[in-house]
Amino acid sequence: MTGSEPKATPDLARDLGLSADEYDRIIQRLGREPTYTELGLFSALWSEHCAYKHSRVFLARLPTEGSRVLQGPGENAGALDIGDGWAVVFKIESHNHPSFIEPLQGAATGVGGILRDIFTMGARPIAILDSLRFGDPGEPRTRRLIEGVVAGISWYGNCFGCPTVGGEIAFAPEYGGNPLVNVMCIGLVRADRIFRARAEGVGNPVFYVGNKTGRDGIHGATMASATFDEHAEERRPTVQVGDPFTEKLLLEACLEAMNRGAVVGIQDMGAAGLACCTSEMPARAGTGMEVELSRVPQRETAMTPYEILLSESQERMLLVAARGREDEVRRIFAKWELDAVEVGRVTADGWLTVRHHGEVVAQVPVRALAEAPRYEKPTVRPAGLKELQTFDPLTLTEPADYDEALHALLASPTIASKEWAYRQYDQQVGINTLVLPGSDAAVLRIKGTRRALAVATDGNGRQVLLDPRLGAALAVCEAARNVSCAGGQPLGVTDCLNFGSPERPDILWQFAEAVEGIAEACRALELPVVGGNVSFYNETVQAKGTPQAILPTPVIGVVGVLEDSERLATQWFKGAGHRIALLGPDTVSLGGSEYLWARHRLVAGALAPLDLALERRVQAATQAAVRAGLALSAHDCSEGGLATALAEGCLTGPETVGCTIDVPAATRPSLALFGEGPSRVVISVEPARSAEFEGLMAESAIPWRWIGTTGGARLRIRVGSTIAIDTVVEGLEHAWRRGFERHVA
Amino acid sequence: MKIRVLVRLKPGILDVQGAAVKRALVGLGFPDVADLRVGKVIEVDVDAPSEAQARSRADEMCRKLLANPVLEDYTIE
Amino acid sequence: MKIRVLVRLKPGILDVQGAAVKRALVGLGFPDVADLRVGKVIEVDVDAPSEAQARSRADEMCRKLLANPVLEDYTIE
Amino acid sequence: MRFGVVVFPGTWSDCDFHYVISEVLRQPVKYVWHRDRNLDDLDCVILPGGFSYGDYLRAGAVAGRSPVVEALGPFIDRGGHVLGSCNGFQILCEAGLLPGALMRNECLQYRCQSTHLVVDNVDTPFTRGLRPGQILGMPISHGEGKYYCDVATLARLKQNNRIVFRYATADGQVTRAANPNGSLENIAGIVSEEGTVLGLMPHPERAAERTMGGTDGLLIFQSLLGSLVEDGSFLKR
Ligand SMILES: Nc1ncnc2c1ncn2[C@@H]1O[C@H](COP(=O)(O)OP(=O)(O)O)[C@@H](O)[C@H]1O
Ligand SMILES: [Mg+2]
Repeated sequence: MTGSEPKATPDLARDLGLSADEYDRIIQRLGREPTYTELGLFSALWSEHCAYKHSRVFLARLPTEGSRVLQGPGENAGALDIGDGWAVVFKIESHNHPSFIEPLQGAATGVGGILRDIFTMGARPIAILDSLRFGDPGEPRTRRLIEGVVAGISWYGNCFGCPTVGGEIAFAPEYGGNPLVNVMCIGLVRADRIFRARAEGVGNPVFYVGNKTGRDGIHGATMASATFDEHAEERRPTVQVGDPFTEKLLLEACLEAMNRGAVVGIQDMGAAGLACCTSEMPARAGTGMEVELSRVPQRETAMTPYEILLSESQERMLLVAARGREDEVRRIFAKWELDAVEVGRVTADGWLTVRHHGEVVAQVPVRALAEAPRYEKPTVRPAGLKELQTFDPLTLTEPADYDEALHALLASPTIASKEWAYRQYDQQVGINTLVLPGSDAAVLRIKGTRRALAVATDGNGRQVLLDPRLGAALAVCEAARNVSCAGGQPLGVTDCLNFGSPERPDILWQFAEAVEGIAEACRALELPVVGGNVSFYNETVQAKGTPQAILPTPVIGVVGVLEDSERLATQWFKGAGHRIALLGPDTVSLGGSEYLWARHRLVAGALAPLDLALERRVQAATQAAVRAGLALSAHDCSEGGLATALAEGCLTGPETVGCTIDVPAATRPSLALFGEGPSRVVISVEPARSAEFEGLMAESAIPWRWIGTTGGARLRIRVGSTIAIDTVVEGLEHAWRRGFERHVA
Repeated sequence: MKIRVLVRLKPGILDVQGAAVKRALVGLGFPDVADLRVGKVIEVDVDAPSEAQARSRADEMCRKLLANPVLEDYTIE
Repeated sequence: MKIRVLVRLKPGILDVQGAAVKRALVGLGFPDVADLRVGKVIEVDVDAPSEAQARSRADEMCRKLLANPVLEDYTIE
Repeated sequence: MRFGVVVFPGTWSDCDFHYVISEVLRQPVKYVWHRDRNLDDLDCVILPGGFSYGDYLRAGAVAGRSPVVEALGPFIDRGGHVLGSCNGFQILCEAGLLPGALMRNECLQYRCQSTHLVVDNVDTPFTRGLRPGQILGMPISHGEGKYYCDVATLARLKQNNRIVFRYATADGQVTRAANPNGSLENIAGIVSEEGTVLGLMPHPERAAERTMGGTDGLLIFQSLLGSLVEDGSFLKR
C-alpha cells in the first residue's frame, strides 16, 4: 500500500505548501528524509491554518488574562467564570473558502465545526451567532451565495438543536468573490468540569468516535500522489458534507461519557483531521501517541495512510479515555448509535508513531509537528491610504431632501432588516432566549440562576480599511456597546480576523495594525481575548490577474453577563411620552460612513476619534441605567448615525412609535444626522424618573443631553433651527423591511 | 416530450440521507440492505419537436440549475 | 441485487418544489418547460438470491418506510 | 398527573418540555427512551420537537415506526393522553395515530416566528380551559409544517370537530396571510377521534413563561391538568 507512495522531495514538499527552508528544517528535526506520509503530517500541521505561521508574533500582543479567565487561547475554545459555579465557553471560526465553493454545505460544516469546539470542552452549546459578508446583493451570484449560506446555517443549527440568536450581514463589492462566513458559538459548563484536548496518562486508550472517514476535503495536493498509482479517479478529494443529526448524537454521547468521568481528554477532528489531533493532544500533555490506521472506520476503499490522516470528514472526535473504562465508553456511544473504536494509546516517548496494518508509516516527535516555524514578515503602510483619509466628505453636496436620504439609508442592505435570514433560524430552542435577534445584543437566561448572558458580534471592514488600528478598536467597542445596551457587563472577546494574503506587506500591515487596535481596546475595556481565528488569503484573482483582497475584516464577538435577567433592555422605544437622551460625544464623521457609501458609493475620509476611557464610562452608565430600570430602551448609534438609530428605535419594536428630536446645529445637517462615531447611545426614560436618570448621568461623568420625546406616528428631527427630518414612521419601516429582502425574496 | 433526470451525489461524497435510511431499514428488520443511496428524480415535460432536442435542453437545464456540479452527477433518461 | 425505487407525490397533490424549480428554469431562459415534478430516487442494494425476491423486499421497504401512502406513490424498477 | 417526555435520537425539545412540566407546572415528569415500550406508570406522553433521525427521509418517518410509538396504541386504548408538538405531530401522522401528513412549508424555507392560533374546539382534554374563538400566541419552528389530508379526511375532521387550532391574525381572522406554512385551511393542530391525542406544529413549551414572551402555551397543559390558574390572562379577555 505505502509502496505505491511517492518519495518525499523538495518539489513534492513545495506542492504540499512547504517552503525549501521548511523542508530543510524537517530533515534537521528528523535527522533524515521524511516519508511521504510524514511530509503530509508536516504540510498539514505547518500550514498557515493550523500553525498561524504569519500571525502568531502579532497575536501575542492581545491581552488574554483576567480574573475570570478559566481557559485562554490554545484550546478548542476559551472559557470565562460567570459565577454560580458556571463557566461560559465560546469561540468564533471562519469557513469562508468552503462556503464560496459550496455555500450550503460550506456554511453548514462551519457551524458543525464551531459546535464541536464548544462541546469538546464539556459545554452544552446554547447559542450560535453568524457574521456574514457578501458582495453586491443585486447580483444573481451574490443572491445564490446568500441563500445557500443562510440555508446551510439554518439547516445545521436547527437540526442540531442550538438556537441562532444573533449576527450581522454586511455588503461590499470587495466580498463579491470571497464572502465571509464567520460563526460564533457559546456554551455553558460547570466551571470545575471543563475538559481539554490533552492526551494525559501514559497507557490510556485512544478512541476514534463519530462518523466514518472518507476522502472529504483532503489537501488538493493528494492529486499529485494519485498519479503514482491506479487509484487516481477515486482519489479525487471531495467536498465536506455536514451531518447535523450525527453531530447531535455525538454531543449527547460525549457529554454523557464526560459526566461519567470516562474521558481524560478530547479534541475535534477539524482541519487536518486525525493528523492534527494525534500530534496536538500529546504535544499539549508532553506525552506521545501511537495509532493503528487500519482500525479507523472508513467509508471508502483503498485509502492510504496519508488520506486517513489528513481527511477532513466531519462529525468525528479523538477521545482519550481512562484506562479500564473502555467498555463504558463503547456502551455509551453504542447507545447513541455511534462508532467508538480504540485506535491507539498514549505513550511516554514524546513521539507520534503511526502504523498501517502493523507497518510504521510515520514516526515523528510531536513537538516537531507542534513547533511550526514562525515568521515576522515585512509590513508596509498601503500606498494611497493618506489620500483616502484626507478626503473631506463635507465637500460633497448636501442632499436636497433629508427624508429621502434617511429612507435610502434604512433601505441600504447593510442597515435594512435581516429578518429574512434569522426567521429561518430556530432562535428559541432551549427556552433561554430572552431577547431574540432584532435588538443590539441577544440575551440568554442561565436556568437555575438569576443571571443571563448578552452576546453580539461586530466588525466594519470599511472603517478598518481607512484606519486599521482605529477601525478594529471601534469593532471591539461596538460589540461591547451592544452588550452594554442590553444591560450586560462585557466580560470577554473572541475574534475572527479575515484578511488578504499575509505575504503582501500592505495586507500584513493592515493585520498588524488591526491586532494592535483590538489589543488597545481590550486592554482599556478590560476584556481578555480568550480565543479566536485567523483567516488569511481572502482575495479574488480578477480578470487582469491582480488579486483583489477583501476589506480587512476583524469580526469581534463579545460575551457579557447580566446579574439580574429581569433587568434588561431592548433597542426599540416602548411607547409615547418617554424622554429620549443621547449619551456620548458630539464628534462624529461621515468618513467611512454608511451614508457616504449608500449615497455616493465612496469609501473615504477620516474616522471620528475614539476616547477609550470615555467609551468605557458611557458603557458603564448605560449598564447602570438598565440595571436601575431607568432605561426603557437603549440603542447604540452605529451604521447610519443618530438618525438611523432613532428610526430603528421607532420601528424595530412590536409596535412602532414616532418621536420628536432637537439636536444642535452642525457644520452640515448630514453630519449631525448620518455622521458616525463611537461611544454614543440613545436611551428612552419614563418622565417621572428623569431626575433619577439625570443624577445617574452626573455621577457617570460623561457628556449627554435630552434630545426629545417619543410619540405620534412621525419621526421629526430638528437640527439647529432647520427641521431636517419630518416623515411618517410607517414609510421608514417599509424601506427598512424591504431593503435587504427585496434582493433575496 | 417527457424527460426523466436523475440527480445523485457524486461517488465518494457522504450520503447522509442514504446512511440514515439504511440504518433505519436494518432496524426495521431489513438486514439484507447492503447499501442504499438517495437521490432526486426530476420529471420535465419539455416542448420540443424531437426527443433528441428535448434531451439536449434537459442537459442544459441540469448544467444551469438542476444539478450542483460540486456535489452531484446527473443522468438523463 | 440493485433495485431502483422511485417515490413521487400523488398526482392530485401540488408539487410546490417542482413549481419553484420550473419558475426558476423559465427565468433562466427555459420557457419550453411545460411541466416539472420532483421526486426521490432510492437505490437499494439488497442481498437476495433472485431479482424477484429483491423486488418484493424493496416493495416491503416502501410499504414499511420509504413512501408515505398519504402523499406518495412508488414504483420499483 | 404523570408525564413522560419521549427522547428519540435527534429530539431537542425534550428538555424544554421537561423543564416546563417540572419547574413551571410542578408536575412529576420523566424521560422515556425511544426503545422503551413500557408506559404503564404514565398518564400523558409528550412527543417533543426536534429532528428525530435527522428527518432525513421524511420528517418523523423513522421515529413513527419506533418501539415507543408502537406502544402508544395500547397506551391510548387504556385512556392515556398523547401530545405531539412540531416533530411530535409529524411523528403521530407518520405513525397513523393522526390522519393526514405534514409537508414542506409552502415558502420552501424553515420558519421560526410567533403565530396566533384561534381555538376551534374547546371540547378536548387539551383545550377544555379555553373559550371557543380564543386567540393564543405561540411560536412555530419548522420546515415541514404544511398540513395536508385528502378531501374525505378533511370532511371527517370537520364533521367530528377535530380541528383544534388554526393559524389566524392577531384578531382571529383565518386568512392566507396569517398562514405561515401553507397548511390546508390554516390547520395548526388536530385531535384524534376520542380527543385524547393532540398534534400541533406550534411550541406550547416556548410560550409557558412570562419572560419567554407569553404563557398561552401553559393553558394547554393547565387544561390537561383540569385546573386553571386564577391570573390566567385568558380569563380577562
Ligand atoms: N445573520 C444574522 N443572523 C442572526 N441575526 C442577525 C443576522 N444579521 C443581523 N442579525 C440581527 O439583526 C439585528 C441588527 O443587526 P445589526 O444592524 O448588525 O446590529 P448592530 O448595528 O447593532 O450591530 C441584531 O439583533 C442582529 O443580531
Ligand atoms: Mg448596535
